[in-house]
Amino acid sequence: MLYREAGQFKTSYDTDQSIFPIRQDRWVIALYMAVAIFAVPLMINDYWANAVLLPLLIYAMAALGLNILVGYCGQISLGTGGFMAVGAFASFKLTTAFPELNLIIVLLLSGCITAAVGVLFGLPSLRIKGFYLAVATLASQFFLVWLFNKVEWFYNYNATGQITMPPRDVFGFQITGPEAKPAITYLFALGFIMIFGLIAKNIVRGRIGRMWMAIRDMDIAAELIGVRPLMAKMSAFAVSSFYIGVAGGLYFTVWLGAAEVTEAFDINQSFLVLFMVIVGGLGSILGSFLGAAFLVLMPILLKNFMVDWLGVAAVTAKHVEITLMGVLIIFFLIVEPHGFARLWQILKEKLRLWPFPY
Amino acid sequence: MSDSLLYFIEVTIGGLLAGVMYSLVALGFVLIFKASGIFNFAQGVMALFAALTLVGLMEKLGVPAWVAIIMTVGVMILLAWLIERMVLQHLVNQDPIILFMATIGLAYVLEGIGDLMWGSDVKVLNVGLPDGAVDWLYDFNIYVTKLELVAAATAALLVAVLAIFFQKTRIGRALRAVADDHQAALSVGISLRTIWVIVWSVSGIVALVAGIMWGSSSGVQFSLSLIALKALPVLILGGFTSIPGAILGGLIIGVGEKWAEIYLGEYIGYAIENWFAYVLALAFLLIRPQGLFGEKIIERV
Amino acid sequence: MMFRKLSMVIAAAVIAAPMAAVVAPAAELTIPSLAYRTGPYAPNGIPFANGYADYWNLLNERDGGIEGSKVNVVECETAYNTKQGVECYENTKGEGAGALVYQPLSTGITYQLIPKASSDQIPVFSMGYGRTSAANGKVFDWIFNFPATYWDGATTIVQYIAEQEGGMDKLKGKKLALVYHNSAYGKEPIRTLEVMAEKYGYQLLLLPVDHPGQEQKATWLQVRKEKPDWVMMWGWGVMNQVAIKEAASIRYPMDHFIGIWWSGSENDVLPAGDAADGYLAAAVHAPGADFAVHKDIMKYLYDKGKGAGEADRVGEVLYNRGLAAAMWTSEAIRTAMKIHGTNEPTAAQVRDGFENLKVDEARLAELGLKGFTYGIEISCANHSGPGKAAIQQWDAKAKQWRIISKFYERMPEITGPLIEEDSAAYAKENNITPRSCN
Amino acid sequence: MTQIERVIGDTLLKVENISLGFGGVQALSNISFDIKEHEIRAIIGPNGAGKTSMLNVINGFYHPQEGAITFKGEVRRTMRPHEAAKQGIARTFQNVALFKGMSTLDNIMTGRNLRMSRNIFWQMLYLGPARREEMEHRHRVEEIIDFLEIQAIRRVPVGKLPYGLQKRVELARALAMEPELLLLDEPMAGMNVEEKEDMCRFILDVNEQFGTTIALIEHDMGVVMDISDRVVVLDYGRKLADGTPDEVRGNQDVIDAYLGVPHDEGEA
Repeated sequence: MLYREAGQFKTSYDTDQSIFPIRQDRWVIALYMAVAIFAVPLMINDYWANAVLLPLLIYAMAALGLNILVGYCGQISLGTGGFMAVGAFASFKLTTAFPELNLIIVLLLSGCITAAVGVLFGLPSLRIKGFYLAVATLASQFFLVWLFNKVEWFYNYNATGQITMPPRDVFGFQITGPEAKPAITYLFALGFIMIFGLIAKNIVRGRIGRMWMAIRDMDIAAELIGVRPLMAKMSAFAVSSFYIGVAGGLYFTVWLGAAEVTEAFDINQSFLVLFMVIVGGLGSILGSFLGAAFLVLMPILLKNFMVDWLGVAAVTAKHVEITLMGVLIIFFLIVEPHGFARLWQILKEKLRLWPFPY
Repeated sequence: MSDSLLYFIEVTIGGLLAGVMYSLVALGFVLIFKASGIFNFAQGVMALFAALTLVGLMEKLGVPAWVAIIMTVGVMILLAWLIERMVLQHLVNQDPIILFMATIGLAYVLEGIGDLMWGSDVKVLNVGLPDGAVDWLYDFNIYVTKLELVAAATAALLVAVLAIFFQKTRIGRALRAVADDHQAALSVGISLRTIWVIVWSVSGIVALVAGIMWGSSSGVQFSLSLIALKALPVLILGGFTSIPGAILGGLIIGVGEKWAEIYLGEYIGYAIENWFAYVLALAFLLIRPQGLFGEKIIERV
Repeated sequence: MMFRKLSMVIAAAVIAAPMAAVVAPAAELTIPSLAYRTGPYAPNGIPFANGYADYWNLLNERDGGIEGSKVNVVECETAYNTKQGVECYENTKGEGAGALVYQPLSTGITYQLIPKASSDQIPVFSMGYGRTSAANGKVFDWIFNFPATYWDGATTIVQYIAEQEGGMDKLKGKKLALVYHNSAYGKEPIRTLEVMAEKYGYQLLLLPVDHPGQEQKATWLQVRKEKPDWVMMWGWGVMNQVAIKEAASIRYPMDHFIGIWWSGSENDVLPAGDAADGYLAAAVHAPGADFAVHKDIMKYLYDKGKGAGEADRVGEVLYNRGLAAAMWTSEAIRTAMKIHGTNEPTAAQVRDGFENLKVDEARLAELGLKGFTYGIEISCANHSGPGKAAIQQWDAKAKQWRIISKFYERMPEITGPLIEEDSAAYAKENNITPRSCN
Repeated sequence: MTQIERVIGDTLLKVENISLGFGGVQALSNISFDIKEHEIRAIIGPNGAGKTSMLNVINGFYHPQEGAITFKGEVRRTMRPHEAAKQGIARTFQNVALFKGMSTLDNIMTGRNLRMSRNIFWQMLYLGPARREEMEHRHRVEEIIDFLEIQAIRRVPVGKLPYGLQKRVELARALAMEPELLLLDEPMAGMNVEEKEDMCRFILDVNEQFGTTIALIEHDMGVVMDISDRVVVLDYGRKLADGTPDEVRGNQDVIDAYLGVPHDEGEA
């Protein structure tokens, strides 16, 4: 009986439209946040930061961005890797050109630059639909990677095209470079993802979010009631790319610290983020997080389990891991095609009725 | 004939033949998409899997190539059946993107199993296909490899066979019916599931052919699965649902990217063919959103 | 149910991570091996990893470890992927008494580890790959890339070419093409080759090939058009095999086609069959399994079924490369033990071992590797050793590589300034003050 | 809601000599008629007569080859659908075109889209103007929800609703735009008698209370004759007749068109 909204009356549309209308939800979320902010930094170490939590947060950010485009606006994109590269190289150029510039500003600017690029590459979506668009977006993926690999200006004319993030600190805390403390980098990334997660939620529950979903569900009808496809699609591309750009920036500056465009932003990156969005749940903010969690944690988990517990040889473990990932993806698609987010909802519905089935 | 012209011809032929190799992969995509509306991302891995199995059988059992090929065909058919059983039948009437996702999962599984079974060493595939430049052409100072000609011939044969299969046989007609609409197919009295098994088998066999061609030229190893990326621009250029589109698209992409690499490369830098293929296809789509031979989309309310 | 799954995942991960740091018995030397036996570059990764593992195991089986300390080789699969490389590094660095040295075996991962390992004070031994300017020990205290760098490789190849042409002065007006993997790795030699082009007046033609490089039609049509006198290759993975095949079928003279040491293994030439006969590649060590140490490996490992790979592949080029890496690393550890008088050196002490490493022909002979490679001596300032390399040739009939030239000396006048420049830039970017070595 | 005294005003929309063809097929040939303010104007005709095409032309989804359309004194031949919407033309569809993934409430809120203006930066924060705007529009939407008696299904994804209700939600979405001209494409198709009665009531109420001008396509002659002020009859893309229900009922061509063989009345 614990999980009920019974007796929680909405006295205004305002409260009715709040993000978590049900009190228990608010408590749970608050609890999670408290743990994430206060507990985790105390127990975190290099392994947890660099191998688990930073990837998790940063991919969640990217998935969030892609979900806005694919899940809310219905435009499939396989250009994520390329757009992350834009964010990464933008932040590299900015921070090396203006060493004094605050890293937060650098990342936000990188996001804006990526948004502009995203809009540019999003233009075809006005004419091309579905998988045709999906494949077409690969053009941006391949072109951008080629560009950053080709034009030496992007990597400051160094010998090989590898970019390395110089140490930077924000408000006296070192964020990037090898000396940065795991707890600090983690909190930095966490701050970004929490703020932008909230912002995303606000956008999708308002007018613009409805515009996107209208285009997604039935573009013709949407246009007939006054939604301009141009505006809707381009804004979706812009916002989505902004998120992906910031994610790309964090990916390079805070997590990897050094990157080579042909390898760190290759096409697998685009697919990986798309998996996260679909497995997590299209058109769901929560889903973006769950999807990222699944695809980041699961392989590490399987690996550690097989190698350290079962003592399987690293290589066999890898092969099995690949196979199992495939099996799990298919399994979850069969169990619930609408992703983890929907499973979570169903669970809540059940909880609401528990212990009485009716 | 002036050298530059001769060279131009050489580049063009080279492009056409490279295009044929892409078409071989694209065909598999088209077959499945046409019959079931599934964008089968696993096509590339299927080619790898088929080639791996073929090599494995030849090495482990020491059987002659043609026997191994027949056995591999059997394996691919079995695979198709399993896929229908374990994946597709649970996902009927789901959004295309969900099925797309499922095929990606499938790609993982096949890759993992392939590695587990046969290991990830590079394997030399030799089913007795000729190799090296064609001599009499080479004397004209035109460079074409025998393997490419074989591939072209095979592709032509494949398309002919498929055409006959689709036009003449009862199953083939049924498949076309499904392509148009599923209800119709059911009314013809063939279960959708049988049809899916068939179409996946067929594209599995196409994947085997592609695997043999690519495998003979570069050895059989993981990278083989990445040829799928070469086929995607062909796919959107030719239209997801058109077999002639896949062939013609392949030729256009092949020639286009080779011309770009050699004549444009000098000015904007080399290694552009990868993205150029996509840009070419994209530019084309902007003019014809449904691809070369794709069905026209008529919007109604 | 979703929630339970997720929490399970997290919970398990919580347990798994500490588990990763398996507690090892004392007097054990932890040597992580960042191998890749999967993914697009597996064919190259496997033999190297086998050679690396076999040599360590041999030390354990035959000598009971190094000076009595058993070696614990922790293999971690990176699939040649930087992100997994980072995971492997973080996962293994705390292993046992702490990882002693890393062999990243990937340019990308090396660049990752340069700052990380430096701050964790763990030496990185990127043997003949990674960041060339790490040769400057003043800036890169913790990074070692002996016996030779890519830039030495480039000078070696050009020297060989000059020799065939009849002297450095004969290079003038010649046309040299570089077919390279379009990535940081492939770009490495370009500057060196450009500087030399300036100096010796040959013409340089750059032909990038994108990953993975299965389809190089355009590249080789270029070669047909430009008709370069020599073709050099910085390739990796399937790219090598396809390039050699293509070169063969356009009937480019194989003995004018020279790869770097990562483009000269059995995997690369076998698919091309007889056509590959005569293909050349740079080498820092001899191929083949007829050294004393290989006999021991057979005796102590493969005959007992403890070999890492298949017996018939022992002695392949990349296998021997892994073996060489392990050999030099073990010698560095030995040196560290001598210097600090302990049989459980720390990573920092192993670094000292590297900086005072001296393996001359005599020592090689003792190790059962007489004539396997040349003697090296590492110092605080010079982390890249003597930088010598030879040229080896493929004999398709006998299916084996043969070294056909002397070991060419490096050309400091060419590479020195470049190394200074690049390492200085790195030092400036990451505000490192170069230490003084004396 | 303010009660508007319902008096037929002067011409709101005028279509003149509209011709529309797809390839060989001539969907509309030389059609002219007008719609006056506050009236309920029915467009009838057998299937394939070009009724829906007519609506599509009016709200800019199809672009006629010839002819002119005058709306609120403005003459034009073609415009983009969203421009038509901006000018105050709303529309429902023959086979429901709702946003299946969204809840009833969101569907109707989408109808307010044109009247909402707060930019994305306010929305990111979801406070200040954006929030206030959201609230006041929510109020209007709730009024419409009450008006159409669909309070119960506010939060239900419309995909899950029965057909009749979907039609009602679609009407709600159109009303949310507060249009001057409301185009209804077979609002009662596939409904049972009670649902039809409800829908008729709603249409009349809309027309009276909001003073909205309505043009509707309907097959059910009874309904048409009851509620519409004037009727225009199309057949094979031509105009057969135009006038009050009684005039039309008496028109010989119309009788032929309906009783004449190829098509028969009532089929939806």
